Parts: sequence; structure tokens; C-alpha cells
Amino acid sequence: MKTVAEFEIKYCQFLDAEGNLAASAPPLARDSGELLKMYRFMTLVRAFDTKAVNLQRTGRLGTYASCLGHEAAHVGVAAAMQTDDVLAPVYREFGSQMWRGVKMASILLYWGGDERGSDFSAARQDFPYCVPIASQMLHGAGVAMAMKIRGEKRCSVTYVGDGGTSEGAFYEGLNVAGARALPAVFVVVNNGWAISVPIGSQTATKTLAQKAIAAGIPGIQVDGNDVIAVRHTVGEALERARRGEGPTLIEAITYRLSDHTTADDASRYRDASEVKEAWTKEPLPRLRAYLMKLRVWDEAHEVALKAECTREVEAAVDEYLSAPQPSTDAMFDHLFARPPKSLLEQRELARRYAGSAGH
Amino acid sequence: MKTVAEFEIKYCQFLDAEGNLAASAPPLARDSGELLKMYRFMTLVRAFDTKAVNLQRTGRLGTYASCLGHEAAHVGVAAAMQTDDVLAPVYREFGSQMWRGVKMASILLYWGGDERGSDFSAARQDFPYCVPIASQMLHGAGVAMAMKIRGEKRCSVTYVGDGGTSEGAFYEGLNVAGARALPAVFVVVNNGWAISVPIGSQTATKTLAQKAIAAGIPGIQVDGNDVIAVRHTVGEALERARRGEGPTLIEAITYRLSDHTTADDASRYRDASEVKEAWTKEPLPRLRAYLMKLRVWDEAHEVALKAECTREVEAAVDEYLSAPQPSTDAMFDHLFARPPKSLLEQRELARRYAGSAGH
Amino acid sequence: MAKVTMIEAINRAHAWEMAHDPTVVVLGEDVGINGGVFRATVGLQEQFGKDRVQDTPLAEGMIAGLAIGMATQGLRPIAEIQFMGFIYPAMDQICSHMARMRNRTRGRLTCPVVIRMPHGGGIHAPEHHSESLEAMFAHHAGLRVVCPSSPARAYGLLLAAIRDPDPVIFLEPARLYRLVKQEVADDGLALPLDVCYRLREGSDVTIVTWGAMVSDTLRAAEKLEGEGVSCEVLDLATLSPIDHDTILDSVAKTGRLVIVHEAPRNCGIGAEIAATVAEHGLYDLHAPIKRVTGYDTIMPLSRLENDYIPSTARITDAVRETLAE
Amino acid sequence: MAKVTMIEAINRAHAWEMAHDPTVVVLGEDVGINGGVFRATVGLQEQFGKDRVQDTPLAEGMIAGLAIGMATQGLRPIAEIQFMGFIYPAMDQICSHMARMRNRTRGRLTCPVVIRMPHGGGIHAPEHHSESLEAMFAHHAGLRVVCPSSPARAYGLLLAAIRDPDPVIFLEPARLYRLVKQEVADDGLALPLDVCYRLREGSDVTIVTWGAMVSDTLRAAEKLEGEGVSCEVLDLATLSPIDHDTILDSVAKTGRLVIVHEAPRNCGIGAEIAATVAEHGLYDLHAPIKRVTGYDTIMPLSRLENDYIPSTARITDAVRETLAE
Ligand SMILES: Cc1ncc(C[n+]2csc(CCOP(=O)(O)OP(=O)(O)O)c2C)c(N)n1
Ligand SMILES: Cc1ncc(C[n+]2csc(CCOP(=O)(O)OP(=O)(O)O)c2C)c(N)n1
Ligand SMILES: [Mg+2]
Ligand SMILES: [Mg+2]
Repeated sequence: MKTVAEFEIKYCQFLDAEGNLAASAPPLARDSGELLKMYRFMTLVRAFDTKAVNLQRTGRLGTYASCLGHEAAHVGVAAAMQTDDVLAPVYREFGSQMWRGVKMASILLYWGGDERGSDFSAARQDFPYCVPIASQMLHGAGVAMAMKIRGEKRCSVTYVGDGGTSEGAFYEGLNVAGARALPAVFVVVNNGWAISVPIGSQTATKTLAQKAIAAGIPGIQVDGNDVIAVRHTVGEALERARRGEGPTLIEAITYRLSDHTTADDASRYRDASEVKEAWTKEPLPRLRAYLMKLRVWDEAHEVALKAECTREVEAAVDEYLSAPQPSTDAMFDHLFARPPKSLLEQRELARRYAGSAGH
Repeated sequence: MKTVAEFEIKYCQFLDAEGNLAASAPPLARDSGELLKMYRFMTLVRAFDTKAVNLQRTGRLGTYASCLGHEAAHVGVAAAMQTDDVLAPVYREFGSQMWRGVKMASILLYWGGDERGSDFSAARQDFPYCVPIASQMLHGAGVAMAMKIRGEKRCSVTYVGDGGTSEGAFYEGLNVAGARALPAVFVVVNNGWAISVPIGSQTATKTLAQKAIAAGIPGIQVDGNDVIAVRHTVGEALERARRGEGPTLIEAITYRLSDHTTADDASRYRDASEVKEAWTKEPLPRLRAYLMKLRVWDEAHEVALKAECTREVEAAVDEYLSAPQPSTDAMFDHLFARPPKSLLEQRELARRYAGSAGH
Repeated sequence: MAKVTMIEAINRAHAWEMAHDPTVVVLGEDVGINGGVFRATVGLQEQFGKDRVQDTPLAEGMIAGLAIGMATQGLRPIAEIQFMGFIYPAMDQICSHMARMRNRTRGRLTCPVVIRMPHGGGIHAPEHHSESLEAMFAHHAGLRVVCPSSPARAYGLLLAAIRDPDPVIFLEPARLYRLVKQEVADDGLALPLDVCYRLREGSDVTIVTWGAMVSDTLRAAEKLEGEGVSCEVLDLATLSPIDHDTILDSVAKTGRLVIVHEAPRNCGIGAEIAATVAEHGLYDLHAPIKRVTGYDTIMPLSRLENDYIPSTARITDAVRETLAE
Repeated sequence: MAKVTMIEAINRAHAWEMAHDPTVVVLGEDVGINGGVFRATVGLQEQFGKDRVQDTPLAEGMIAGLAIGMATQGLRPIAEIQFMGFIYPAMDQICSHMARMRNRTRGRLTCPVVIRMPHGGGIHAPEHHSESLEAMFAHHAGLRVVCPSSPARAYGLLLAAIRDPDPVIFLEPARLYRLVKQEVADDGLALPLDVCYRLREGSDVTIVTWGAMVSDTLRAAEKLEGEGVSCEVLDLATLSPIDHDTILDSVAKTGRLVIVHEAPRNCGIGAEIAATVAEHGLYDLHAPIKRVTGYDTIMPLSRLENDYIPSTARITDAVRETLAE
């Protein structure tokens, strides 16, 4: 039998878990300004996330999907993007959103049960959270198609989880992006788990990157805890897309160090030893160690940064907590540009009974 | 960057367009009894198909999806199956259905607008036609899962078209079959076209077989006009499945020699030269040439076979045309095992107005 | 003015709007060189190019999802779904996203998308090709559902749908596509959405219907006129939101209401109309409301489809029964 | 008899039936070791093994499609969909195949499948986790739609659903999962489908409701009793097909009808009930019908969800208004 097609999947890592840099690392690895910016941001994201979980535990936030452990993936992706690119997140890519200018107070507002949280003051073309798993794949593709039709040099970047790769929409998005050579980058955050389902039970594939082969597009695996590798890989994919050469699928391997959400208890289904092991590979210490080796960072910087992050987060929390309660009108006023009469009547009714629940 | 996974896609053909046999051909290629059986069947399928189109053109059949050119793929697949395996077809795999015992009269009845056509007298566990593209992928997977749960040595075989590989359900079916190592074989009939959309516009992949890589399962390409290659490849995949080693995706490359359906006019979007070229590779002459080389077939046999096929088809047409018109009760009597009262009331109403359309 | 079929009118509305609004794009299966399986988009790719008239891979969810992405970038996509029975894979995109994007983002991102598709049976099409699922969309907030009943209304309502800043599900009665020709001025004038059209004035009974059932209903009304019964016929046109005021006014005048639709009865749009009249027009009713609808079973294959679709005889009988009360 | 919550009752019904019928299998996302996100299937994988209680990959269409394939092979799959908002990707499988398989094949292949899912809001869940889409299923022929309102009815109706030879959409009001405990005999006795349950006899007004709204409605009825108003409360229980006879009988007695549901009003099941009474019970009505429903907008995020869900105050006011007519 003759061979008609051959494929291979590569893996990219520059900074290992101990903070050692590979010889092949790109110039970015020597750009301490950029690295520091990313490190500061990752630290801020960690502080924000810790606080958000705490707010939920103390009854001041709704169910929340922690991004603990995903900081390098999220910051690396966003840092590779241009401002006018468009991001389509899932529901835990706060690091990317924050880098792109979405306010922490907005994020909290959303998870605190208020749609205003999705009315970002920056990154206004970015998509809101996407709870129906994998459906955002097609939004990313559609955005890229608009950009392509207009001949713009912009790109879309779409996230999806490892669990999300089982939904048909995931493949549909990749396939059309490939078929039309769309300027789109898809990032699978493989954090090992989809709630209680481990990746080995989700699919028989050895990698998630190889799913790109089904769409005839390049797929690559990257250490999602290595911000240099993530930013570099995404950057190359974006350049490729901007050159009109089509989409790329990037599998960023990381680990969900938290429960799935604050409504979940991962100890029901996941070995503590696995989590412990994952903590040895998490993204922050390796970058810190490397920065210290570069002598651009030390303990004093670290202490100051932590304090600064705390202040920033607290300010955001204050802003969040002081946001006024929405009125019942909010249910009706944004459904249609031209609301039908029946809806306005229902708005009246809702006003009459506002706050009557439980009575 | 290190390589973490490698893949290749093979192509299988034993009998070329001129009827030359490759040295590597399996024993089946010397089994003239089996080959003759398949050749006779392919000829019958061709005769049936021609007649069905004719019935439609003369107003005695509804819209019909011709299988002209698909005879080797359809017969090869069915011939590799065991009787108690389960087939999930799309809508034009008449060759497979007929081999498995579905009556030509049933096929006509269905395309003549009567649900009784899906109440097969043989192959009673086989699925009916599946018009919503690719949705049958999951039925095939589900059937295989039932077989696996029960530890049976049976398999499901599911068809899908080249266009069907763009639907999410296609990938979902492959993925779960791979993830659970289900005893399932999936056959993509790549006939080059999905109505007016050529395969090159459907996907960026070089092969459709490589879509298997996204599910972590073997994928293989086969000349779908070579019945020996089809039957051999499907047979190997079925054996593999029966051994508990999981599913296979087989891409059978053939060509839709007809319009998409009798409601379509392919000359609007397809070059006559392409069709002409495809006729030089069609499945019947090459097998006939090979059988003649084997000296088990000659012109006299051919003439007799054609006459026999005509008789068989005419008998089926008679049976079809003499089937009594269904009563309006048929709309109601098979919806539920326990029909609700309101439905019985509606059945009464329908009886009252039976045949009142246009009045 | 040229006489055109509904499918030609739809084609012209596309062409007019594409010529006048460069943000309008068309996508779907076989909409390009083939011009759509019903020829609604014929010639558009030639005229406006492959970027603006795109054949997509075969996946309805993908089509709807692409349309969302494109719309949020300022385009106005018109997506064709080949038959209404194939809309299901697009439900998640339509209901979870398209209908909600404006609300979810408090107006930051919007979806001015039209999803067009043939509606209903009666053309002897294969299985799954003859569904009437308007109520499924009507039940979902954030969508407009529109269904024309003549070439002229198809032209004007489609233009209105394309120009609407929110998503519109545009249902085209397949059996009207080529049934009649009508003079339609290709003047780019839209017809109003959210209102019903009074096709016939009458005093004895109000009949509300839409889509292909409009012709059967008008035929029934004519027949009944011969019996001295004066029917007021309303074409609902926008199936969601419903123009209840016009219906209630009419019922206030006639005292009787018959609703005719091809879709199954249970939780159909007829139920909503009847319920609203039972809430807000009860005292106007001189007789029980009647619904003449498809049965609560699966649309049968072609041999029985005309026994499924309400016949003129069923409509006239229902009106007579209402009047006998 | 032990007092159990609704979620425990649902768990027991699974266990009972799996122990007694080896063809029953469970599949869904996180139903195995995690026991489902609401714990409906907790312990089942331990007890019945990984073949009969399967965690699936994450894809609802796939779950429904697998269930169809398995059912045609003689199994009785119970599929869990994690939240009702995630049912859309499964719509094609449910509506195009599961609901039709018996009819399409004239009874040759059948789908005795139960699709379970949480229903409704009020638990402060994230976006897309609080939908009430029963009418979407009710509109599709070939499906039964069932919604219990107490632990005992959850147990008995779920057993009936599993044993039914046809597909059943089984909606579990999420805010009732742990709200109350009730004595439920784990005796494997099913309750009848296709009938409503009279929870309270009354003579002034009939209130029809289901699911989580039952408790609010009963609270309203109690309050109204203090005002001298006698409410008859019917729990619809099987939302499709509707037990119209019981409703019509009750309305014949009371002369007044209020329908309460959490789902949006437009084309909801309340519309079907109202329409049927306007057709077959019009002369029994002393006052216009009233619907107290969710609004025709998107279920808001948690801060406003309790303003979306009909309150007891809205129900009592509606009854009072009906009586004032
Ligand atoms: C269509 C759909 N089905 C089910 C869910 C419920 N659900 C929420 S998150 C989740 C797991 C997602 O896993 P993955 O894609 O790996 O993302 P992660 O949470 O790990 O970031 C599930 C099943 C959903 N949100 N959408
Ligand atoms: C979900 C769905 N979408 C659209 C259609 C309309 N349709 C019928 S056949 C077809 C093309 C199918 O092409 P392919 O899968 O290659 O099969 P082939 O007809 O070539 O055998 C389309 C778009 C359908 N039947 N189902
Ligand atoms: Mg994950
Ligand atoms: Mg094809």
C-alpha cells in the first residue's frame, strides 16, 4: 500500500519547570522588559483569582471558575496578540482578558450575576464568556472570515478546553477555518480535566494538537506553563495568519490546579498526588527563577509586587461591590434594538413586582 | 522542537481501472465465486438504479438519490459484513442494503413516499435512511456501544459522505468510538461532491482518511471503485473491531456519476469533462475485464445477466407499484406505543378529511 | 413592472440590498454557483463575487456560528439553511448566542443576521424536508420570526429583515416559491415587520394564518362568501413578536376566531394567539376559538403529506362550526 | 420510610430500575465517579460498573445519538444532560431521530430512552444554566415531556419514564433538588404518565402549574385561602401530551383558570392549555384566562433571576384579578 500523506506533531518548550532556558529560545527570552511585564501580570492574575475564590466562599460572588495554574497560557496568548485582534474566550481566561484591558471589576460583576460585566470598557470587539462549550469556535472563525473578506491584517484568537475538543463545533470551526484559510488561531487549553473527566477518557488521541490534521491545518503542542513558549508559538501562528496562510491549532498543556468551579469538589474524583505533582510544574516559580537568574528580579521586588497586586485587586473588588443593583428594566432593555410592544408591557409588569420574590 | 507524534495515511487499490490486479492482492482476488457474486450484484444495483431514475422521470417515484458509480463501494462494504452486524446508511447505499436483503420494492416504496419502505423484511436491525447529514455517525457508535457492553462479537458499519465530514456529528462519532474502542467501522464515501460543493471546498485536508487522526483511530484510503480493495479493507477493519481493537475510518474514493438527486442538475456546476474522465474509472468494467481475464465471464454471461437483472428489477417495480396507498391512520399509528387520547382524536379528524386536499 | 415568483422576488431583494449595502454577505450550502437548491441566490455570486456570496462546508451550526462572528464585526450576513428540517444543528448558535448577544453584552455586540430557509411541505420533497418549526423559534426570546405569503411580501419583508438590527428567522413557504407570479416593484422598499396584513375584510369571523396556508385560507374565505359568510383574513407575517392588537381588534369586530397553520398544534403559534385572545378578548368571543393545524405527528412522506396539511375543506368546516355556535 | 430529597429520590429510582432491569444503562457527562454535578447518579457506577454507568466525552448530540443507537439494540439508556441550556446540540438527534424512529420504521426500531436534565432557575447558577425549554420539546411530536414537583413524584414518574417504550424528556426542577425532604417508599412503583395530579381541591379558580412553580403556587393558594378564595391546584406533571380532560373538568367546576410557569410566555405550554380551554371550555369560563409566566426575554444572570421567575405575589394577584372579573 502506498503512503499518501504524512504528518507530525511537535512540542515546544523553552523554559522548563526549574526555570532553565533551552538554547533554542527566541529573542523574547532575553527581553527582560517584556518578561517582567508578563511576570507582573501573571502575579496579578493569581492575586485576582485567589481573591475571587475568596469572594465566592464568603458569599460575595456567584459560582466562579478559577484560572489557577493557567496564568502563563492566558498571559502568553494575550501578549502575542495585537490590540485590534479579537479574542473569543471560554469562561476562565481572565489573564488574557485582563491583559487586553478588561477590568477586574467587570469580570467580578459578571460572576457576581450582572450582565454589565460583559460590557467591557476595553477590547470592545472581544467576545463575552462562552458557557456552551466549544460554540465559540465558530465565532472565532466567523470573525476571521469578516477580517478576511475585508482584507484586514487582523486575526481572531479562540480558546477551547480539552473537554471542548469533543464537541462537534470544535471540529467544524477548525475545518472551515482550514478550508477558507482564515486568519484565526485556536488555542486548546489542555488542563487535563473536563470537570471530572480526565483527558484520557475524552479522546483516544495522543495529543490534542493532532486534531488539526483533520482540518488540514498545522497543529502544535506547547508547554502551557512556559509563557515564553506560549507567546512565541501564538505569535508565530498569528504572523502566519496575517500573511494569509491560514489558521493554526495550538495545544497548551497546563493543569487545572483548582476545582472545576467553586461549585465543584475535585477531591471526589482526582488524586491529591496528581495535583501535588502538577504544582511542581506551575508557571509562576519557573519564570521567577529565570528572572532571578537574569538578575532582573529579587525577593524585594517580589514583596513589592505582591503588595501592589493586592492593592489593585482590592480596588477592583471595591468597585465591584459598590456597583448598584441592576433594575428589572435591564432584562428588557437590551434584548432588541426595537423592542416589541408586548415586551414593554412585560417590562411594566416586572417593575410592579420587582423584588417581590419570596413574597 | 521535539516531535511527539507521527502519522501516515495509506492508500489501497488492487484492481486498477483497466482490470489489472496488483501482485499484493489478497486471496479474495482469486475467489472467482465470490467475485462473480459481487459482479452480479453490482450489475443488479446498476439496473435497479437506472430503473429508479426512470421511474422518477416518468412521475412514478419521488425525488431519488442515484447510486450510479458507487456500486463497488456499496457491495464491497456489505459483502465484508456479517448478517448480524448493523448497517447505518446515508441515503444512497442501495447496493449495501440490497446485499443485506432489503427488498428493492422497499427501497422504491420509501422513495415513492411511503414509510413502510423503511420497515425492512430483512436486516431488521439496520438503520433506515438518514437524511440529516452525518447524524447517523452517532447511531453507528451507539449500536457499537451496545454490542461492546454486551460483549458481543458484532460490529456496526456507518456510512457518511464527503460533505458529511464537515458536520460536527461526524467527528463526535469518530471521537467517542475511538475513546471507547467501539467495534465500529466508518466508511466515508468520497464521491467528490456534496451537491454543488467539490471536496476541495469542503475541507483543506489532503485526504478524508486523515480525519481519523483527530480521533486517535486508524484511517485508510481505498479505491472505492475497486470492489476487492473495498471488501478487503472493510473486512480487515471489521476483524480488528471484533478483536476489541476499536474502530477504523475508511475513505472510499469514488465518483458521483449522476446528478446529486433527480431534483438536481449537476451541469449547472460541474464540468462535463470531469464526469467523462470519471466514467473511465467506474467500477463495473474493470471487474468485468478482470473476470474475463480469469475466464470465468464472457459476453454471453453478460447478456444473460443483464436480462436476469431486468426481470428482477421489473418484478420489484411491479411489487412497488401495486402496493396499496397507506391510509391516513398510518400517520398516527406508529408514533407512540401508547398513543395519547388527543392523538386518537386527531386520527379521527384525519380520517374525516382523508383525500380532501385541494378541495 | 415585471411579474415574478416568490423565489425571484427573494432573489431580487438580495440583489438590491447587496448592491446598496456593502456589508451584506450571503452564506450557505450551495448558494454560490448553484444559486441555492431553490435558486434563491442565483446569479449573486457572479454579480457580487465569492467573498460576498460564499458556499460553506456542510454544517448548519457552523453557518450560524460564522454568521454571528461576522455580524459582530459589522457585516450583515444572510444565511441560507437548505431546508427547515436541517436547522437543528444550528439551534445552539441561534438560541444560545445569536438571540442573546445584544442582551448578554448590554448592546456592545449585536447580530443583525437573517437566517432564511424553506418552510413547510406540499412539494413532495424527501423525508425531513417539509418541517414547520416556527413555534420553536417564536418561543425563544431575542429572535424575530417572519414568514411571507406572496412575492411582494417576500420582497418587502426580506428587505426589512436584512435591515433589522437584530436576528430574523425568515421562513419561505416552499410550496409558494413558484406557485404564483405577482408584480413586484424592485424599488428597495421594505415592508414593516411586527404587524399583520389584513388580506380580506370581513365581519363574521376572523381567520389568522400565515405562509402557504394563506392561499388555502383565502380560497376557503371565497367559498364561504358564496354561503354568505364574511371572513376577515389576517396574514400574521411576523410570527414573533405577534401583532396581537390587530388580531384583538378584528375579533372585537367579528366575535369569532379561527387560526390556521400547517405546523403541529401542540404549543404552536396558534396556541399563543388563542391564549392571548382568551386573556384579552374573551368577552368579545361569541363562540369557541378553533384551530385548524397540522397534526401532532411527524410530517408524513409524500404520499400522505397532503392529508397532513390542513385542507380548504377543514378550514371551511371549522368556520362553519364556529358560526353554528 | 426514609425522608429523602428529590435528588435522592431520583438516585433511588435509577438504582431500583438498574437492579431490576439489566438493559438499563446510564450515560452522560460526569455521571460516573463524580455522580453527576447534582449527584443524581452518585454511587451507581460503583454498584453497576463502568459499562452500565458511562462517563461520556463532552458532547450532548453525541450523548443523545449514542442513546438512540443503544436503544435500537434493546438497551434502555438514561442520558443525563448537565443543564437544560446545553440541550441544543442534542436537538437534531432528539427531534430528527429519537422522536421519529418508531414512526419512521413503522415500529421496527424504537427508542425507549430517558433524557434527564435540570430545569429552571433560582439556584444562582451561571449563565445558560437556568433555562426552561419544555415547550420546545412539547411542540415536537413523538416525545413525552415529564416534570415532577416533589421527591415522591420524581421517583414514581422517573420509573414510569424509564419503563416507557418511547422517549421521555425528564425535566428536574433544579431548585427543588434539595428544597424539601419527603417520605418516599423505595418500592419500585411507578406513577402514571399522561395525567395531572390534583394537589389541592378548590371551587373558585383552577391553577395549573408544574415543576418548581408548584411550591410557589401552593403557597399562593394558601395565602388566598386566608382571603376566602378556594383554589384548585393541578400539577401538570406530564407536560406533553397534556391531560386536557382533567383541566377542562376542573375549569367546568371553577369557571376560572390561571396558568403558572417559569418558561417564557410566548408559545409556552401555558398557551396550549389556554388555547384548549378557549376551544373546548369557553362556555365554562366566567373570566378571562390568566397566564403568570417568565418574561419573553433571556433568563437574567443571578442578580435578577428572582425577578424573572414568577413570584407568589404575581400568582396571588393574578388569581385576585380573575376573581374580580
Ligand atoms: C455544551 C455544554 N455542555 C456542558 C457544559 C457543562 N460544563 C461546563 S464546563 C465543563 C467541562 C469543560 O471542560 P474543558 O473544556 O476541559 O474546560 P475547562 O473547564 O477544563 O477549562 C462542562 C461539561 C457546558 N458548559 N456546555
Ligand atoms: C444536516 C443536513 N444539511 C443539509 C442537507 C441537504 N443535503 C442533502 S445531501 C447534501 C450533500 C451531501 O453530500 P455528501 O455528504 O458528500 O453525500 P453525497 O450526496 O455525495 O452522497 C446536502 C447538503 C441535509 N440532508 N442534511
Ligand atoms: Mg479542561
Ligand atoms: Mg459526496
